[in-house]
Amino acid sequence: MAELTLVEAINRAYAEELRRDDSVFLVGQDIRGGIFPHTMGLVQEFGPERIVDTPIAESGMYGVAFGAAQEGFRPVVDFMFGGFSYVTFAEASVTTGQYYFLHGSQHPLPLVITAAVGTGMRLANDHAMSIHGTFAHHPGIKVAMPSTPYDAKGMMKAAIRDNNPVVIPWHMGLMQERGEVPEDDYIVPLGKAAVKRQGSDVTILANSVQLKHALAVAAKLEGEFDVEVIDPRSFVPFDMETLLTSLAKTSRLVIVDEDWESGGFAATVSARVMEQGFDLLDAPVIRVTLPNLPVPGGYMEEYIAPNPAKIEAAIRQVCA
Amino acid sequence: MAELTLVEAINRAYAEELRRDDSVFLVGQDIRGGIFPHTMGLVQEFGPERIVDTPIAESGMYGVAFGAAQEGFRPVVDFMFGGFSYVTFAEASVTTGQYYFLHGSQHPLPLVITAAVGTGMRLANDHAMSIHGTFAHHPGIKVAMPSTPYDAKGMMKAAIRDNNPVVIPWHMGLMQERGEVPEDDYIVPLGKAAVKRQGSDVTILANSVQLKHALAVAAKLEGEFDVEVIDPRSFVPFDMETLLTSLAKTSRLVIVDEDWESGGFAATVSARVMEQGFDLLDAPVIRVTLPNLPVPGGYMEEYIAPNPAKIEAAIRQVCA
Amino acid sequence: MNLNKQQMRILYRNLVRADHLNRMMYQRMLQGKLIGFYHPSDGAIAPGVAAASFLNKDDNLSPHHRGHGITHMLSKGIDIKYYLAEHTGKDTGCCGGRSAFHFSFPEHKVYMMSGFIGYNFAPSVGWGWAAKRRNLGQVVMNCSGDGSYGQGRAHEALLMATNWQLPIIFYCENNGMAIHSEISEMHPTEDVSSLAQGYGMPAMVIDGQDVFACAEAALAAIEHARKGKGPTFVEAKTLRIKEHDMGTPDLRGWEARSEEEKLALMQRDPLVLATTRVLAEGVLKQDAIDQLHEEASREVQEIEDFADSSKIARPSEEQLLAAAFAP
Amino acid sequence: MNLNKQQMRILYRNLVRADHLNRMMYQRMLQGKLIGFYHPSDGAIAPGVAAASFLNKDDNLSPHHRGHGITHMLSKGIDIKYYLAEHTGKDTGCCGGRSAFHFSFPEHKVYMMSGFIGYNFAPSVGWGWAAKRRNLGQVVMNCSGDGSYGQGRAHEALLMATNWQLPIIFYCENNGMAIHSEISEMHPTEDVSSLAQGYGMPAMVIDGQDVFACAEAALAAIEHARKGKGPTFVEAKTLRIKEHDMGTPDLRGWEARSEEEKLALMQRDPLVLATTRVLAEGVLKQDAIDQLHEEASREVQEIEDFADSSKIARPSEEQLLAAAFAP
Ligand SMILES: Cc1ncc(C[n+]2csc(CCOP(=O)(O)OP(=O)(O)O)c2C)c(N)n1
Ligand SMILES: Cc1ncc(C[n+]2csc(CCOP(=O)(O)OP(=O)(O)O)c2C)c(N)n1
Ligand SMILES: [Mg+2]
Ligand SMILES: [Mg+2]
Repeated sequence: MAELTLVEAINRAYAEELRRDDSVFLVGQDIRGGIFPHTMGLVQEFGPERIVDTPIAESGMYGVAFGAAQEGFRPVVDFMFGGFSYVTFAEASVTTGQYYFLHGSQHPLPLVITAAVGTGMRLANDHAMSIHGTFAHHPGIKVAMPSTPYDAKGMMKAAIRDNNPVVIPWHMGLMQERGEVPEDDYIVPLGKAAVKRQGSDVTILANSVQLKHALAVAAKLEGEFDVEVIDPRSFVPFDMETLLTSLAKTSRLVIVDEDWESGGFAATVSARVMEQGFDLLDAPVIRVTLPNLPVPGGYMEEYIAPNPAKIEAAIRQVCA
Repeated sequence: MAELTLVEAINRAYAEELRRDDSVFLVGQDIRGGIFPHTMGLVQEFGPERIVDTPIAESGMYGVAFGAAQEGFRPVVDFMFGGFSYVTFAEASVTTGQYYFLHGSQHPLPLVITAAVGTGMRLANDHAMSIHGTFAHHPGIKVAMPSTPYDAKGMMKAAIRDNNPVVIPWHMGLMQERGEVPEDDYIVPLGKAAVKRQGSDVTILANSVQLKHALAVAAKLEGEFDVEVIDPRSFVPFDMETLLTSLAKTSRLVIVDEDWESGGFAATVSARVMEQGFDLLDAPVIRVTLPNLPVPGGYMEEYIAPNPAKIEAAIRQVCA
Repeated sequence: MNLNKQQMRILYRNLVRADHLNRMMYQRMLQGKLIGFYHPSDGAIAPGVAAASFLNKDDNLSPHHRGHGITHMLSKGIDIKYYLAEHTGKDTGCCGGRSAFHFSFPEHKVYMMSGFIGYNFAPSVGWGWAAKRRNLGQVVMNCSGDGSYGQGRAHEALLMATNWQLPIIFYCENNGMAIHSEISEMHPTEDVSSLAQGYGMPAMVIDGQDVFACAEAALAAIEHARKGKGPTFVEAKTLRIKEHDMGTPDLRGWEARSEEEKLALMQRDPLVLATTRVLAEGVLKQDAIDQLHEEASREVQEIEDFADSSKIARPSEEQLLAAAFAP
Repeated sequence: MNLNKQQMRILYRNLVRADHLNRMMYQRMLQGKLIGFYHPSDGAIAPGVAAASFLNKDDNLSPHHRGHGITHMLSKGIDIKYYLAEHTGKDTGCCGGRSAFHFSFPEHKVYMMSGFIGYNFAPSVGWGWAAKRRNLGQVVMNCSGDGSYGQGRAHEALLMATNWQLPIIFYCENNGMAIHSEISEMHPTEDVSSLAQGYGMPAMVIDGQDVFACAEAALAAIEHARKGKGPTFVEAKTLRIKEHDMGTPDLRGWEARSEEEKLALMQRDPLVLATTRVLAEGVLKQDAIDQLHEEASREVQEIEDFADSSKIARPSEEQLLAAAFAP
């Protein structure tokens, strides 16, 4: 089993799926040469017919994926930075989400939307915003996000094989994150959360970079609080069962999410826990999110992003 | 005081503001002739220089408003149907939301985004989707929605005079709703909720068409339950104080919102009540929203939209 | 490219059918027997008939929204009864009664409609990309109005289609109007197809009232595309005789269009013009024409009967939720 | 339009300044003294200097993203020290250290940058609309790269600018590349400005290495716009000598660009060409040129000192939240 970075793991998923299924292809801007290393070496093996670069025309680029998916191909469309998906948002959210269901659930739309997201590069809002919450707001689209190289490979493969549009953002802060990645053909099913750490005092639901923070805080608080850490992995569909099972044990929940407080995924989970798990709770669910500000760049993103200190404070508050 | 329909009230707001301030103008598609009656007669009084029709080019059309606002004008940009704002969503949400704050809070962007939204016309998802929740997810933009002709006039005037981007969707189901509208120059301040009915057993937070439903249900249940009904009116900023004051009395909350369950405004409010009003609650907050399905057209939208029966059921559940 | 008589008869027949179906839709809307809205195609049925009558089943078609694509779909061999059932909310509808005016006939490669004007351009690039990669001679017939070329999406598609020499026909049904807006205010040159020059894409401008001229152009563009020679822009100058959308006033800018103006337009009704020609050239005799009308009436009747005798779709919310994602 | 010597000196001076500032930015990025990324403008500074040196203060300018608009902004009279401070996260930055590479100098009518390539087109329509309505002779200088014309937004702006005859200059700085992509693959004709034909918009293609040729074209287009004669497309063919973005490999498609290729490009460095010309035409003597370089070094030093001696912006979350909306 190899130690790979998260982007190398995505690269393996691409290469294996491209080899396995001729209908799989990648489309984006400068993905042949690469901006991020996750497409490195693919054009050499699969050629420019299957690793497709387009002009800077997000609608047209997305149209290649969308139209080809209707034609039975299995495209992965790479928006480079997540915010760029907004340039063709009518298509990427509304037209995509409604295609299958509104037209009578007769014809699938198997495509994957991917992009780099997140704070940490100091690039500010348009280059740093999250997209998982926004896509999760729009029905008909699955949304999941890897936190480890293992999950990155298995989740991307699951997404490529899924018969629905699936959005898989990956966080730039995990680009060089290393982890064991089997060479086999495995998938990480969309819709299954992972309990990353068992605990009995409080549950933390955290994903991606924030999962790292949550695990670090949990380790730090060992002895003081027994913290259970869950990675939702998938936002749509969301594994409510795993969360409620955990809450039955801990009765306390902190949700950490690198998205805005207003309308983010953390709000959805909190509201669902309110409805489905109220009686399990010994304290109100607390969210650690981005405040409702366009993500500033420079040093300032550090002042507002969720971080270990804020997570620790939330744990102390919910356990008080 | 005249009895006007909601669209007539908007029309009055436009006419009065256009008369008052030469920097105010309207831009959209076919608003001179009109698709909906809210712009009727304006071109005759103010001319095509201030009632501006553009080609079917939402980005360019929005650019007229955005660029002119930077130049000191006060545009109202009309997307016709709310879903069409997604055609230029990178601009309407990200670039708009980040303009003032990210660039150092030095130069305001006074513009109003408006559009017709909502179920009831049987037109399906792309013509029926709500937009208030999505805009409320993106920081730097105010969002409010009128429920009465009175509010429509005053809210639109407040939005036009505000120095920030403000989104004012209006629900097609209220197009012909009549109500008293004073001829004076009044505004309805953005950020203030309205208690539409006093009650002590349960609070319903509902807006637009759903406010009508909520009031009807409250009247129907009179004697059985004493229902307080609050119209949030404004989603960003949101008047949490009025809501918490009500909950201190009723201890029970039903949120009705014609947006999707996942990521909608109802989720945000529920999560905030969880954090700020947990101890006030005698029962979990229940949401009555659209299920996570692209809004179907035809008769089917009736099967899934919030309605009086669902609101009543939620009240019974939360009061059980 | 000269049409033979057989081709002319096909076109004429589809024109008659399109005319009857448009009248039926208009009537039903007036009678409240149609869901949502209807954008009548009076005066504008020739381009769609011509664009779609000679496509192969595996060619992609994106119908123009006017007349809700019925003209185009019937000409491609699609049975409209499933669309009328859809448009009346019935469970026999092509989308199970869920979609209102939207449609989908994937087996005919008419995948979808979206309510966004200009939505057709980007998927057409994808269909064209797929056709080129498969290299089986499939073409993409991309039909939309003059107004739709305002959208930036049109540019992106013209650009990418030319870059990659995709087999796409940009078939512009230019009725000189978009809702109330006149093209003279909304486009700076005489022809929308002037845009094609910017990309070095071949273009033709034709009389959109003449179904045979339209078909000659369409066939030439289709052949060009099938041979791998890339995209073509075809601009059919057509008319809008009625209001944009039933219930919306019929304005030019913000003034009512005059009745005289509309009467004058009717003189150039494509069916009137085609009838004169088929009779003059001996393609069809009057009794054959009468028979086509009778058949079309019967077809309309069958379509309406099917829709009217079908049940309103009444799935539960649970059933709908279970259908949200593909297995 | 012939330039006078005074104009040539202004251009030359700004070219020297742009060159020094670009080197400074490159150096700082290497040294880790710059936040985010930097897209070096080596070989490509002439078009921006020419576009912006003769604008009035109340003309709108949208700088090209390459070199992060520094070339354009300094030529319009903007003091770059506030931008460097911004780009280093300092509280003296033009946006209070919040924006990373974004900028805003509203008093100079350089309102913004967005990270979306093509973002400039739609606001330019708005600025042009405002200028036309005010009728004070203001113009809009809309600078962006060849790649940006892939965006549908470009089409919408070209269309609306021509429809309304807005005073906008579409100033395309065509370096033949977008990240790793060659224009020959991404645009179907020889010139990006062929697009202008589709709208009947006048266009010029000029040597983007020749700052004087660029300025003649810019001045002609500016005058045209000021007189109310509408938009012009100006295409300056320029070069990208270095990598797209520091840290990204310098590829053509997916192969490394050769060093010989880049050495050859350097022969056409705009400052080298301009120096030969000003000396040959007696516009400037060598000692005056030396002095300009000294001044530019000093300017760079001052800019860096300002940024380096400023404090890192450290507002609290509460302070930031209080600044989210305009009063
Ligand atoms: C994105 C978007 N913007 C606006 C509309 C509203 N709209 C519906 S039809 C139409 C006019 C279309 O004009 P054209 O393409 O010329 O077709 P025509 O109706 O004239 O046949 C408009 C503006 C829409 N449906 N979608
Ligand atoms: C909407 C969007 N898509 C893609 C990008 C990524 N990107 C940044 S610069 C660039 C190339 C721009 O090319 P061009 O306009 O020719 O300018 P150049 O860099 O060559 O000077 C791209 C694709 C982006 N920033 N925004
Ligand atoms: Mg038209
Ligand atoms: Mg370039």
